[in-house]
Amino acid sequence: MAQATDQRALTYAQAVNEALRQTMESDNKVFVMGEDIAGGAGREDQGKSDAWGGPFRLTKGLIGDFGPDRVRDTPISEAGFLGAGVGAAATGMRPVVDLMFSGFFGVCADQIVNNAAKMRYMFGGKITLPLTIMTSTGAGTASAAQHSETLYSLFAHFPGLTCVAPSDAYTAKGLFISAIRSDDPVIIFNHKLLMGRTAKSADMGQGEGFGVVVPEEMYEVPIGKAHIDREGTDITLVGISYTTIVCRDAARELESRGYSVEVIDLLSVSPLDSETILNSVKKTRGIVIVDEDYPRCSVASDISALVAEEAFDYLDAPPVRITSPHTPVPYSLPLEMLYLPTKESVVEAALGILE
Amino acid sequence: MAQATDQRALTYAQAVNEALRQTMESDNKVFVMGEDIAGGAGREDQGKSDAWGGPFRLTKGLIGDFGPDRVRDTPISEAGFLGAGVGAAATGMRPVVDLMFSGFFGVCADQIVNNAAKMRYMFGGKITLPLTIMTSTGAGTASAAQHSETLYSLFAHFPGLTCVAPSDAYTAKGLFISAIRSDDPVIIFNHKLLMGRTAKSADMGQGEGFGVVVPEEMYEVPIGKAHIDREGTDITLVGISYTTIVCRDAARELESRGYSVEVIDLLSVSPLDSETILNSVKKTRGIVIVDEDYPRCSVASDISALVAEEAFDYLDAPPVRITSPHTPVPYSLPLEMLYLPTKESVVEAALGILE
Amino acid sequence: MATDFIIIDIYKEEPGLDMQKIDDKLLMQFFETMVTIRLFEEECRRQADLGKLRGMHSSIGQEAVPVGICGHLKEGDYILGNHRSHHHCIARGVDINEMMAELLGKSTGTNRGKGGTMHIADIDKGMLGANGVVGSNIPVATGAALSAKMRGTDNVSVVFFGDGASGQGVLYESMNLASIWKLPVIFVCENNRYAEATPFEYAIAGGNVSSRAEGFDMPGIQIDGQSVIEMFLKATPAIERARNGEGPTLIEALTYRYQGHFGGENPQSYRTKEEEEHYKSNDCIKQIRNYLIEEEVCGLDDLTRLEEGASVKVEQSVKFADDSSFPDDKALYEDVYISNS
Amino acid sequence: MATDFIIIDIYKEEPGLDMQKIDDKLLMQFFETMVTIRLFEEECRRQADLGKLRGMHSSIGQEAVPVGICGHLKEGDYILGNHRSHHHCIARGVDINEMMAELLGKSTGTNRGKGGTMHIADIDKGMLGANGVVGSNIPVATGAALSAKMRGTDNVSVVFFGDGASGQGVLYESMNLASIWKLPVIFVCENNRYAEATPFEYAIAGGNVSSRAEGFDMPGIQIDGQSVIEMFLKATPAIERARNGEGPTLIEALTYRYQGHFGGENPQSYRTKEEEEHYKSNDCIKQIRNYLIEEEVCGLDDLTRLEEGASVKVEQSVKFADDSSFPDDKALYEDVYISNS
Ligand SMILES: Cc1ncc(C[n+]2csc(CCOP(=O)(O)OP(=O)(O)O)c2C)c(N)n1
Ligand SMILES: Cc1ncc(C[n+]2csc(CCOP(=O)(O)OP(=O)(O)O)c2C)c(N)n1
Ligand SMILES: [Mg+2]
Ligand SMILES: [Mg+2]
Repeated sequence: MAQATDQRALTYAQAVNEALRQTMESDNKVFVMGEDIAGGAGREDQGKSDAWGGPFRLTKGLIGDFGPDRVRDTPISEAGFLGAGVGAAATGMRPVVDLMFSGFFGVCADQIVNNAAKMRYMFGGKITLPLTIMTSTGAGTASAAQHSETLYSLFAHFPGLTCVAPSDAYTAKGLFISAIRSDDPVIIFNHKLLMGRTAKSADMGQGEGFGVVVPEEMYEVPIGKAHIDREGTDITLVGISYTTIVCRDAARELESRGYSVEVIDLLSVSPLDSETILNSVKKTRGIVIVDEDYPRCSVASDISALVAEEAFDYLDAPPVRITSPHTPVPYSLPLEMLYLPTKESVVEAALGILE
Repeated sequence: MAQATDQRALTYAQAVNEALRQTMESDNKVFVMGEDIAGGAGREDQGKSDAWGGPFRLTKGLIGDFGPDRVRDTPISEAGFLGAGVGAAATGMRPVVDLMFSGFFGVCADQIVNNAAKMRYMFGGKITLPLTIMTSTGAGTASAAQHSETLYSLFAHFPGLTCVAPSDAYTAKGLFISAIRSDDPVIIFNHKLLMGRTAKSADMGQGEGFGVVVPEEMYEVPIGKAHIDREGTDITLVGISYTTIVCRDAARELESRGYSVEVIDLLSVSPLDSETILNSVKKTRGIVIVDEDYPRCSVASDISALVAEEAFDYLDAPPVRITSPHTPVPYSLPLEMLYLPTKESVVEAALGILE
Repeated sequence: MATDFIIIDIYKEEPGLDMQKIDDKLLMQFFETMVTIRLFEEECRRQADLGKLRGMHSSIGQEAVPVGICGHLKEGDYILGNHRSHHHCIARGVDINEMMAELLGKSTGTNRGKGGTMHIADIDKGMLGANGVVGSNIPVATGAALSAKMRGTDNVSVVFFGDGASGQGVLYESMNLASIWKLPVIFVCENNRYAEATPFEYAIAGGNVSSRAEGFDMPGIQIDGQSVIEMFLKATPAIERARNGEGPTLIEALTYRYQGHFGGENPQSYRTKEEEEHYKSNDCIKQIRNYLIEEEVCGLDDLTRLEEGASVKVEQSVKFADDSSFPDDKALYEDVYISNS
Repeated sequence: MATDFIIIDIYKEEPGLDMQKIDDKLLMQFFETMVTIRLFEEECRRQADLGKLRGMHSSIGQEAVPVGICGHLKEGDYILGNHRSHHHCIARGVDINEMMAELLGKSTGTNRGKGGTMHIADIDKGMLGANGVVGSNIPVATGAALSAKMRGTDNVSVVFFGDGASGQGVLYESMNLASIWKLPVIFVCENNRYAEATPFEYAIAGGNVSSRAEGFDMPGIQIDGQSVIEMFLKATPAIERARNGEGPTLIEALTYRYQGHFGGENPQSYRTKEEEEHYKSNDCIKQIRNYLIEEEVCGLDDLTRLEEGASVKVEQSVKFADDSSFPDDKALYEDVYISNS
């Protein structure tokens, strides 16, 4: 892993912005498109040289340097412009396309799963598809059932799609750069609650994460590799995106009770880094998988099944999944809080295994 | 379970047809719509009183009795007409809507997952949504990557959707009737290779299935319940839709080698009948899950994880999943054959556990 | 600043507005409802500032559109809304106590607190739900119209969506379906010039939505959405057409949103103050207020009475919501899987 | 029987077809390509009857459409097809040996046997892939046009889809995008009167696709798709417009499919024999054949030579395919996950 080289405390959003800027500078085939990506900037009739810069401000300011051609506002036509991303990627460009919330996949899934995911295979390998899709996920913002989903499990179901979920500013920048450089379609899931956090705030203890600061130079975080966020010997906690923070919090609590906890930050939902997970479990002999996605047919199930099948004889207790319940995301604050996986539930599950 | 009352050897498609006819007769709120559901019949300019009756002829002849209003051809606008199904279901009708191949979900997923699945929850329960969606699944017909998918795992990921996968003519009729009578949205997955089979041909041995014949009267196969297709004590095989046949074949082979095999025909992918699965595994102490859907984030993973987590101490060996590989469906015959789960692979996996 | 809207009106040849068709009581009701919407939305903003309401899309400025349209509706008719839908709900008669309770996440809310601002629904009142996915409500409305037709009623369904939603293909799928099946649905596009930060002139080829109707064999009409009287009267043929079984109409209502897209977002990052002032000077409530006075439909005291009444009701809605409890924990697991729970 | 097509032609005011713009060699090439397509499709049917080819959508009857259009294309231009795409591929110059091998699932196929009839692609030849999901290819074509524009070329992209695909919203999303961005894409709707068993008059509000273009601020034109000469000449303004950076055009080519929708399906379950004969009597190959003879572009012997040449090539394609091997088992796992395999 690249090492931190300075003390810049970028937010996740700023780190993504930097990754986009640097990849666009270094490769003129890279461009970004989506709704409000420029956000009304760069058009003469409006006279605004900068505007939204994306719904989460990930593309803020880019239009000034790269112009409206490469920082391209789209109408609200996800199928149309994701399909256009596929066509552009198949013919020499490297588009980064924004799907504002993962819950909107349903209007454009065909372009993602039937074209982006399958073209290379269907065409016998005679094509590459360097398409990056970025989308936002997660509950906790009073956005209710349609705007709070996680859904990487859904995409991971499909062969041909690479799915990554950064957990902080450091991994965001590195995974964006890896994704844009990949010749496969990659979907990057940005958790809404992470985007405003600095690398520093993402890391609150000793030796946690590898992202205390974000290096200015370009670096890759490798796709398909999980990161051992904290080493331990008594139990393994697996976090994905925001739940890595939940796992860290739980780890701290468990450590205060005298346990040695290993936290795995999954980073890649597909391909899955089975090796890192299995090695960890073979050492700790117990695992809690913490996932905000719906529980059925999910990556949490995959990991639980993987561990059960491949490390059966090493386990002292069955694997445990801590996920959202099998319900849509509710609006009301107390219900939404109840909906999310918490440190408490992770600690409880871990103690159930440890004791 | 209802008992067979006569010796009618209907095909799966005929059984579905009968279920539709009977529900339409008994409830005038039921209607069917989809592409080529009437198939050009019933329109004066064509002068054809009967025509396609659906791509798989499931609605053949219905237009003669119920007219074009209730057997309704649609343009190729899945989002438009599935959404219309949602609106009709929310306002007093009981539509049955055809999504020709499950692989087309991507053009209309929003209507299914954001409206059908969530409306009741989002609206605080002040609505019911008696919408039935039928779709076809499965490889084995040279239809390549976009027309051969299974995908019930994808829908089962979403809370609020009921997903059922009949395995023969008997369960097809009963599940259709249950689905249409349900006040929840239900998706029925019809495997392409099953639709031409008779109840009899689906059952080739002693006491297999409960569907040796299809009763003429209306009956329900309960949603949310798996069926013990064959009782046994040494190992559990779980089949879903067509793979139930694969499991039966494997069971016969294993029995010829002296093992007592329990076959579970899952029938409901969501909700999952955990109880039946767990009880079986607690008895047999071993399980092979056989599924044609993609392996990642799938119902096969769910079952493996369920068993590992809830029946850990009963297992003599880790659960095994036999699924399609994590690749799109290839076209070429030898590759497609290699793609599908086979009796041989199930037998081998079972022997791995048993021996 | 952006150029003003150019109105395309397929009914132009017809004589001017026939004020006979709209009685004084209705006009005063329109005023009252529009004021209620405005005050409700302003109150929501306050509740948000207090941290009790976690964000919403304000409909201030667009009150006239649904109020004019809903003036035609009767029992059994349905409307559907989008992410910006408080004005639709109030125009259709949804109880503002229950709406405020919903926004504050209370168990007495329209949706028992489970839907919130983007999903307010009240089936009994004919509000078939707001919807957070742009365009997603459109085919559902088409289905409600199909249902009305199949059930043998003369009910109609009305779907409100923004200029931005014209980017979604499902609009055209639905227009086509409604047209070939002659369904009683009215597609109402509220063109408020922006979809988030994106101006409609940039995103919509040809610069208007209404003229797309013709290619789908149905009337398409633009109406000045700042005039509730125009909204009501010019929508008449569309409603009649639908009730008579002659099929759908596409209405593009030209309007303006005063606030930012969402919550406290500042719209001046993408539009000019000058433009905002231009539209605000033509405010829909001001217009109807002036009309009522100038045409002596009623007196100033009547208006004051209506305004004060609205204000009291809005205040009460907060009290109602405040006095209500949050849902029980078990509500999290309810309202999903009827058949199998 | 169904009424005949009524042609809408926005270029009608222009003078008649200018035969100067199409030279004799090109006409003879058109003939040769169309005959090749016809023979190839007939051969496919035989291969299916032999059980070697497991089903396909035949393009017989529709040969003139892509042949006329592709007459304008040059290197770097892309076409995209749909489920019924053999004629598109051959018109664009994809090798029929590799096509037949693909159809028979052989490793020498265009797609190494992994795609089959609905997914034939040959990027190097400018065929960016057939696509089995109706309408799904349309935005991809828009993206290829965007790419051509961003890369600073004057290349165009052409997407072929059926009348049925006009039901898919993504067509209108793509038309809108292409229009606001002035992309060099030509949307070619092959209206062959049916989508599976459903007649276009039933499914398409207004009865035609081309007039929907106007609402999206682009030209829409109908062309007699049974005449390769008309297809070629009347498509000229669309291609020029695209190459000049002026934006997209929608072309509706009026044609007819002779066979059933798929495999051996009998179309007379939903259409009349009379109608079939009407169209077959106006066969596109017959037409160009007669023209070449009547206008003395060439002699009968030339035509015979071309026909025989095509026939031999089609025969050879079967031999090539037969002589090729099926893919290795490991091919199942290849061509997915470059970065991580
Ligand atoms: C399918 C989809 N894409 C994007 C969004 C995010 N989004 C919410 S509102 C909005 C703008 C909608 O504009 P318009 O339809 O004009 O309605 P307005 O907000 O102006 O009332 C966008 C892009 C969404 N909710 N759904
Ligand atoms: C999204 C989608 N819906 C349905 C189908 C099934 N289907 C395949 S071809 C076809 C008819 C297409 O008609 P048209 O576009 O007119 O093309 P044609 O077959 O006439 O060439 C249908 C419905 C599909 N492939 N994709
Ligand atoms: Mg708007
Ligand atoms: Mg057709």
